[in-house]
Amino acid sequence: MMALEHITLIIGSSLILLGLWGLITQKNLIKIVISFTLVDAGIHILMISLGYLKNRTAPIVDGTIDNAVEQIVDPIPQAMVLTAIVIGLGITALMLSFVIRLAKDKNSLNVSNFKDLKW
Amino acid sequence: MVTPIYIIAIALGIAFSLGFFSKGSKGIASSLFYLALTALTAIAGQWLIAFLTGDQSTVEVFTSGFKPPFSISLQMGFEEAVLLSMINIAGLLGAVYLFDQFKKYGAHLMITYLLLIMGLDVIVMTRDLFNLFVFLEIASIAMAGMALITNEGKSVQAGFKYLTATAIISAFFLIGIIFAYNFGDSLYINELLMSEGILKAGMVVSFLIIMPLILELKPFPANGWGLDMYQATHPAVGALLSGASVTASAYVLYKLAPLGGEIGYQVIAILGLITFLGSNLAGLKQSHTRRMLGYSSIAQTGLVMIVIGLQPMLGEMTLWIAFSILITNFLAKSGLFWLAGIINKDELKSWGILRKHPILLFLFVMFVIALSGLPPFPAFFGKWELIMALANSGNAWWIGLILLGSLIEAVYLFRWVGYGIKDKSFDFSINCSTYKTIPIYIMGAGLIAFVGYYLNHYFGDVVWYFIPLAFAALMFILDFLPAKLKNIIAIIGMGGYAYYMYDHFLGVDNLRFFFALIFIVGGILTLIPGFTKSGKRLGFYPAALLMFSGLGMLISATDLLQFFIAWEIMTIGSYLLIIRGKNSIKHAFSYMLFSLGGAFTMLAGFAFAQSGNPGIGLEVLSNMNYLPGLAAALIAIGFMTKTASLGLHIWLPGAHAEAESDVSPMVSAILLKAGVFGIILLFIGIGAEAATNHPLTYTLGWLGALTALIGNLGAAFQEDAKRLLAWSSIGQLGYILFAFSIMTHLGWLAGLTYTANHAAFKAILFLGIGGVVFRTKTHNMYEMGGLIKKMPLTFITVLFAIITLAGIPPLSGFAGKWLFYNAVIMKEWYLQGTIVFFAGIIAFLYSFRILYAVFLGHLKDKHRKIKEAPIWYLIPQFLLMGFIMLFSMQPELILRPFGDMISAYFPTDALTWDNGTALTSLGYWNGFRVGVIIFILFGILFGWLFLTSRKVKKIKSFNIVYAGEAPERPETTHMAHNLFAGYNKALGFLVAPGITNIWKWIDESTHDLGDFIRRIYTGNAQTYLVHIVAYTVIVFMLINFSI
Amino acid sequence: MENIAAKLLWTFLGLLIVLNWGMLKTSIVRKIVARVGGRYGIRWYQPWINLIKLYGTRGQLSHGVMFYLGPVFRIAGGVGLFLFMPLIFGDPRWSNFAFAGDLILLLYFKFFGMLGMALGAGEGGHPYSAIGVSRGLSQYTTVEIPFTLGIIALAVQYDTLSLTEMVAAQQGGIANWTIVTNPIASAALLFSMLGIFMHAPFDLVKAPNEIPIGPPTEYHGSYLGVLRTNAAIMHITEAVLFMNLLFGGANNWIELIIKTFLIYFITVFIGVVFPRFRIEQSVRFFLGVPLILGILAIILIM
Amino acid sequence: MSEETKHNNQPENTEESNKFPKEHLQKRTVYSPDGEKIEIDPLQDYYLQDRPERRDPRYRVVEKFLNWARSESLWILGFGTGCGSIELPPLTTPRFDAFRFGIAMRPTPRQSNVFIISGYMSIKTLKRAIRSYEQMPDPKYVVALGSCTINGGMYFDSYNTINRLDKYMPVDVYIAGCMPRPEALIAGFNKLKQRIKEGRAEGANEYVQRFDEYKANQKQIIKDWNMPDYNW
Repeated sequence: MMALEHITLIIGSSLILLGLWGLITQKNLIKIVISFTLVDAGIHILMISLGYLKNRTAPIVDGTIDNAVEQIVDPIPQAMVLTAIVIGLGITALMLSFVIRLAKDKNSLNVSNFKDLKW
Repeated sequence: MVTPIYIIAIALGIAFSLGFFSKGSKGIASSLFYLALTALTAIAGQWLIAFLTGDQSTVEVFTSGFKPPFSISLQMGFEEAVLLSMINIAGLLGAVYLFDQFKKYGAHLMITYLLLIMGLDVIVMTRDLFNLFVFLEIASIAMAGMALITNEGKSVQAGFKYLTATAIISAFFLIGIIFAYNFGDSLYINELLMSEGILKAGMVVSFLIIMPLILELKPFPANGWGLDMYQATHPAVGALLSGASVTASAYVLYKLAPLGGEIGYQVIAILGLITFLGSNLAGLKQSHTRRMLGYSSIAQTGLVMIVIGLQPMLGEMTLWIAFSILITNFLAKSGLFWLAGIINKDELKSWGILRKHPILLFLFVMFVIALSGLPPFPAFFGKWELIMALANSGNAWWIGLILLGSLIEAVYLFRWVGYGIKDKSFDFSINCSTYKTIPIYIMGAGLIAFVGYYLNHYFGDVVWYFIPLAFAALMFILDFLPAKLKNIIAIIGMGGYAYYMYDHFLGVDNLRFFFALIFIVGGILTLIPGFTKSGKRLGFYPAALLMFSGLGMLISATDLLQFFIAWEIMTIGSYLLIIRGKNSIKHAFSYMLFSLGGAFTMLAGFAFAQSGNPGIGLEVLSNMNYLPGLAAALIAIGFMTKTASLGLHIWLPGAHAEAESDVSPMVSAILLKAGVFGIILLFIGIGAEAATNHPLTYTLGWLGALTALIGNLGAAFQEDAKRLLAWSSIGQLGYILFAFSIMTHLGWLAGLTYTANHAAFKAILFLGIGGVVFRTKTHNMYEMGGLIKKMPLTFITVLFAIITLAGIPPLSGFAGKWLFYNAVIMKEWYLQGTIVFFAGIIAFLYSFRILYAVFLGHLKDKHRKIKEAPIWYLIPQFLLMGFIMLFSMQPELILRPFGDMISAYFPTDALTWDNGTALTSLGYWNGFRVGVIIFILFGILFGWLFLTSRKVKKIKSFNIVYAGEAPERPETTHMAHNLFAGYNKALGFLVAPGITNIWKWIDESTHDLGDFIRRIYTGNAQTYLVHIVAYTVIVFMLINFSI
Repeated sequence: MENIAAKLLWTFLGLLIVLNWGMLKTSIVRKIVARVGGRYGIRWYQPWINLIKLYGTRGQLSHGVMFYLGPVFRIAGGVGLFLFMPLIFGDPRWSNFAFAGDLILLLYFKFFGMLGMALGAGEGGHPYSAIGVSRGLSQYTTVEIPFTLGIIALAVQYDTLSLTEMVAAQQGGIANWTIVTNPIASAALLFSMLGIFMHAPFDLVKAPNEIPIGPPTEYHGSYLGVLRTNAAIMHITEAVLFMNLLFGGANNWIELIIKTFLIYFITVFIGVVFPRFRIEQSVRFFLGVPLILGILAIILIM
Repeated sequence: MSEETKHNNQPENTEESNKFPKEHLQKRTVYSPDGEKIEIDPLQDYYLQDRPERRDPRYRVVEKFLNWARSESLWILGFGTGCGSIELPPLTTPRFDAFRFGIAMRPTPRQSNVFIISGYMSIKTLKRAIRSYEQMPDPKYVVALGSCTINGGMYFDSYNTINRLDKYMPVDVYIAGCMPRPEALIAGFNKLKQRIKEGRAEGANEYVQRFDEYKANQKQIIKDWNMPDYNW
C-alpha cells in the first residue's frame, strides 16, 4: 500500500513532467501558459509532500491543541507553498496579459509565429 | 546607520502609495518616485562609505526579530554595500534616463521600476533561500513588465520569452529549494552552506540550486530569451539587465556556489568559459547594436562565472577580479545601452552619427576600449590578475581560451568603434536631451574615476610613470584649441619629456636612451608637419600623445605590468591615429586585431614568464621557469605582430598607407621600433650565452630573412606609393629582426644601425611622399610623375633617403650592410644572410620605382601648377637628412656608442676603430674616406661632362624620340604602371596573397562558425525552453559521467 | 701631401691604362666576333673614334638635372669601383684606394652608378628607358644571388673580406687559384659574371631593336661619350674583380691584361653561341643552376 | 610662308581638323588636385617651341680633327623609309661588311648622325622623317637613296609621295639608282666621308638658316601638321 506522501510525490512529479512536455510540444500560447501552471502546481504538490510528516495535522495553531509542535506538520513548506502559489498566480497573469498582446499583434496564438527576433 | 530593511520598506511603501495618485497628480508622483530612488541610493551609499572609511563590520538584519529560519535575514557587508550602490545608482540614473517614459506611462511604470530595483537589492542582500526565490521572481516579473515600455510586437515577444524562461528556471529553483530544505533542514543560506545534509544528499540537490542560478545568468547556449530582451526592449532596460541584474545574479551565484563543492566550482568555471567563448563567437556576425551588446554582456557574465568558478584557486583575489570585470561592464554597458537609445537605430553603421557629437564619441570609444579589457580600465587589471593567477597555478589552456574569447570580443567591438569613428553614411540626426546624456556622462566620469583608483592602487608609488599619460589626458581636455596651438603644446610637452629621458637614461642605460631618442625626438620631428593643418583637428593630438606617451612609458617601464600597459596605450593611441585616414576603417581594424592578438599572446607569455618568480619585474624574462620556450615564443610573437614579421604582416600595408600623411611616418618610422625594443628586451632576457644555439633566435633569424624577402618583393609590385613604403617597412623590419637574432656583438650593432637608419630614412620617405600626396591628393604612383621639376627639395631628400635605404655607399645605409655581412659570415648564417642580401637587392626595384614613378618621367596635366611640399614637411626631412649625412661621414661617432651599449650584453669587442677605419677580423671600412673619395670623384666627373657638353638646351617633356611619332598624353607615356611586369611573371608567385588568404580563411571560418552557432537562436519561445531543459539535462549527465 | 699627390698620379695613370685597355678590348672582341662571322670587323681604333665623335657633338639636349647627372653618377660608379679595386698584387702604387673599404664596399658601390643611371634615364621620360631599367634591375637582383653566395663562400674560405688578402692567399701557382681550390663557388661566380657583364644571352636590358637600347635611349653626344668611357672602365674593372677573386690576381700589367681579356672573353664566347633570354627566363635561369651551385658552395663550407 | 601659319599650329579650318581629329593635341581644361583650373595647350606645354639654333664649328684644327672622327664613325639611324631599306641590312653581312668603314646602325635618332632616306617617301612618312631628322643631334647628315628621292622616280606623279627630298631637308649625298646596290651605298658613304672631312657637310646649319623655307615646303604638303615647328 502506497503511502500518501508517495502518492503526492508521484502526482507532483508527473504533473511537472507533464507540464514540461506541454511547454515543449504545445504550439498554442494558451496551452503553454496552462502547461506552466501544471508545472507550478506539480511543484506545489511536491513541496507539500516533502514537508508532510506522518499522522500530523495542518499547521494551524489555536488554543485547542496542546503541544502543537509535535502534532503539526512542518509549517515552512506550507508557508512556502502559499507564497509560491501567489507568485505563480502573478506570473500566470502576466503571461496571459502578454499572450493577449501577442494575439492582438499578429492575430494568432501559434508560438511559431512570434519569431521576429532571432540570431 | 539606516538599516537595509528600509530599502524594502521605502520601495514597497512608495510603490504602494504611487498607486493612489491619479493621473492628475503626476508631478507629485514622479517626485516621490525619484525621491525614493535617491533614498535607496543614499542608504546603499552610506553603507558603502561606512565600510570604506571605518571599521564598520558586516551586519545581519532579521526581519521579524526571530532568528532564521523563522525570519528572513538580510546581510549587509562590504560586498553587498558595493553591489547595492551599483544597482541603485544604475536604477537612479536609469530612471533619469527614462524620464520621458515615466512621464508617458505614469505611476504604473514607476511601480514596476521601483519593484525591480528593490527586487535586485534584496537578491543581493538576502540570506534566505526562499526569499531569494521570491525576489528573483519579483525582479523577473518586473523586468518582463519593463519590456512593455516599448509597445512594439518585438518587445512584447521578448518579454514573453523572458517571462516563460525565467518562470521555468525559477520552477527548477523552487524544486531545488524544497530539496535543500528537506536535506539541509534550513533555508538560511549561512546554515545551509555548513549543513552536512546537503553534502550527504549528493550532487542532485546542489545541482538543482546552482543550476537555475547559472541559468539566470543566461549561459550560452541556453540564453536566447535573454538576448531578445537586450535587443528589443527599451535600451534603458538593456542597461539595467546588463548592469544591475547581472551584477545581482552573479553575486547570488557567488553566495551559493560553495554548495556545489569542488565539482560545482569546476562546472561553473567551465560553463563560464563556454559562455564566454560561445557568446563572443555568436556575436561576431551581429549587425544589430543592442543584440551585439547583449552577446557582449553575456560574454562578460561568462567571464565573471569563470572567476567565480576559479574561486578555489584564486582565493582572496576572486572578489577583486570579479569586481574589476563587473564594474567595467556595469559602467560601460550602461553607458553604451543609453547611447544606443539616443541613437535609436539598429545598424552598427548608424553610430557614425556620433562624429557630430565629439564628447559622446569620446565616451563611446572609451566605453568600448574599457569593455575590451584594455588598460588602464579596471577590467584589464581584473584580467591581468586572473591570467597571472592562472599561470601561477599552471593552467595554460585556460589562459589561451580566455584570451581567445577576449580577442573575438574585440573583433566585433572594434569593428563597431570603427563605424562610430569613421562611417559617414548616416542620414539622420539625433536629439541629445540633457536627461539622456547626463547619466552617460556620469557613467563616463565614474569610469575615469575608477581608472584613477586602479592606477593609484597598482602604481601609487610610481606616479611619475604616468606623467606622460596625464599629458595625453590633458590634450583630451585641450582639444577645443586650434590645431597649431595644440601642436606647439604637444611639441613642448614632448620636448620636456625628451629632456626627462635625457636626464634619466643617458649614461645610465644608453640602449633605452637610444630608443627614447627615436621615439621622442622622432615624435617631435613627425609632429612638425602638423603645422600645415588648419582648424581644430579634433582627436588627433590626444591620440598622437597617447601613442607617444605609451612609447615613452615603454622605455621607463620597470615591470611587466607597466610594460604591458604602456604597450596597450601605445596601441590604442596608434589605432586612433591610423583610423583617422580617409579609407582606413578596414585597415585600422585589422591593425587593432593583430595588435590585440599580439598583445594577448604577449600577455600569456608574460604570465608564463613571471610564473614561479617572486616579482613581475622585467628581469623575470631572464629567469623563466614555467614553459620557458613557449613563454619566450609567445612574447616574441607579441612583439613580432608590431614589427610585422612574415605571417603577421598583412595589417601593415593598409594601416600605414591609408593613414594621414603625417601619421604614416609616426607609425612607420617610430612605432614599429617599439616592437624592436621589445624584441631586444626579450633577447637580453634570453642572454647572450643561452642564445648561441637557442631555437627561438634561430627561428627568428630565418623568419626575419624571409620577412625581408617577402616585404621587399611585395614593395616592388605596389602601385600605391605609401603602400610601397609600408611593404618596404615590413622588409626593413625583417632585416632588423634578423640582425638582432644573430645575437652577437656585430649582429646587434648592425641591428641598431639598421634601426637608426630606418627611423631616419623611413621618416624622410613617408614625409616626402606625404608631402607629395598632400599636394597631388593621390597615392597612385602612376598618377604622379615628373614632380622633380615642381618639388625639387622633396626629391633631394627622398633621393638621399633611398640611397640610404639601398645601402649604397657613401651614405650611412652602407654601414648597416657592411656590419651585417661581417656578422653573418662570423655567425655562419650564410643561407639566411644570402636571402637577406637578395632582399636588399630587390629593394632596388622599389627604390627605383618610387623615385622614377613619382618624381621622374612625365608631369601630368593636372600637376602643372603644383607647388613644392609645405615647408613644415621639409624641415624635419632636412633635419633627418643632416643626421644621415653626419652618420655617413662620421660613422665612428655613432657606431662607437652603439658598441659600448652592446658591450654590456655582448662583451666581445668585435669591431675596433683605427683612425676612422672600422676593423673586424674579416674586413675594414672607412666611411669618411669613402665619402670624401666619392664626393670628389663625383665633382671631377661632373666637371668633365660639363666641359665636354656644349650648349645644353633644356627641352620639354614630350621632346623625346618616339620612333618618329609623338607621345599623346603624359598618362600614356609615363611608363609606371606594372613596372616590373617581367619580374612579376617570374617571381610574383612568391607574393601571391597566400598568407592573406590564410588569415582571410581564419577570419571567414570564424565568422561562419559564429554565424552557424547563432542559428540556434531560432526566435521561438518554445525552442528556448527546450534549450533550457536540454542544457540542464546535458550538464547534469556530463557531471554524472565525469564523477 | 707628396704622398697623396703621388697616389693620385699613379691612380690616374692606372685609370688611363684601364680605360684604353678597355677600349682596345672592345675592338678586339668585336673583331674576333666578326672574324667568326666571316667579316673583317671594325678597325682596332674605332672605339676611340666613336668616343671623340661623341664628345665632339655640337648641340646637347637635357631633360633636366637628374638626366644630366645620370651619366655622371654612372661614371662615378665605374671609376669609383676602379678606385676601390686593387689592380696589381704586391704593388702599392697600383692598389688604388683599396684601403678605404673591402669587398662589401665594392659589392654595394656597383649600385651607385646603376641607380644614378636609372634615375637619369627615368627623367629622360622615354618609356623604353623605364622598361630597360625595369629589366636591368629585375635581372640584376637574381644575378646577385649566386654572386653573393660565391663571395660568402670565398670570404669563409679565405677568412677575410679584403680583396688584397684574397689575392695574397692565391699566390704561388695555378694550384692555389680559387678556380682550382673551390670550383663550385667559382662556377657560381662565373655564372653570375655572365649576368653582370650583361652580354648575350642576358642583354635584354639594351635589346637594341626591341626597346632602342634601353635606358640610354635619350642619351646622346657627350652623355653617351661618358657612358661609353664608363663601360670601358667598368668592364675591365669587373674583370679585374673576377680575376682577383678566382684567378689569382695579377702581378704585373701584362698578366692583368691577359687575364682580364680571357675572363671577358668567356662571356663573349657564350654570348656568340646563345640567343637572347626574355627577362623572366633569365630571372628563372639565375634562380636555377647558378643558385644551386651557390648553395652547394655554401653547404660545402658549412 | 605667312606669319600666321608659322605660329598657329592648329589646322586652320574646322573641316580640316575634323578630318584629322587629334583629340590629344587640342586644348583642354583640367583641374588641379586643389581644384584650380588649368588650361593645357599640349603643343605649347609639352613641346619646346624654340626655333633651332645655328651651331658653329669650333676652331679650324679642332674642327678638322672632329670632322675626321665624325666621318669615320657614321652611325646610321635604322629607319627604313622606303623599299630601299631592304638594301641596308646587307651592309652588315660578311660580303659588304660596312663596319670596317666605321659604319654602324643605331636604333635611336639621338645617337645617330646619318639619316638614310631609303627610297620613295610617302607624305605620311615624311612627317616622321622630319621629326626624326630634327631630333638627331648636330652635326647630322642625310643620305638620299634611289631615284625616288631625287625626282620622284616611278612615283613622280603619285598623289601620296614627295618628289624631291631636298625641298624638305638638306641632303648631303644622293645615291642614284632604282634601287642602288649596297656597293653603291658604300660608295655613297665614302662620298659622304669626303664631304664631312672637307667641312662641307653642314646640313644641320643649312636647315637652320633656311628654316622658314623648309617649313613652308613641309607644311604645304603635310596637311595634318600637328607638331611644333621644330621637334627638339
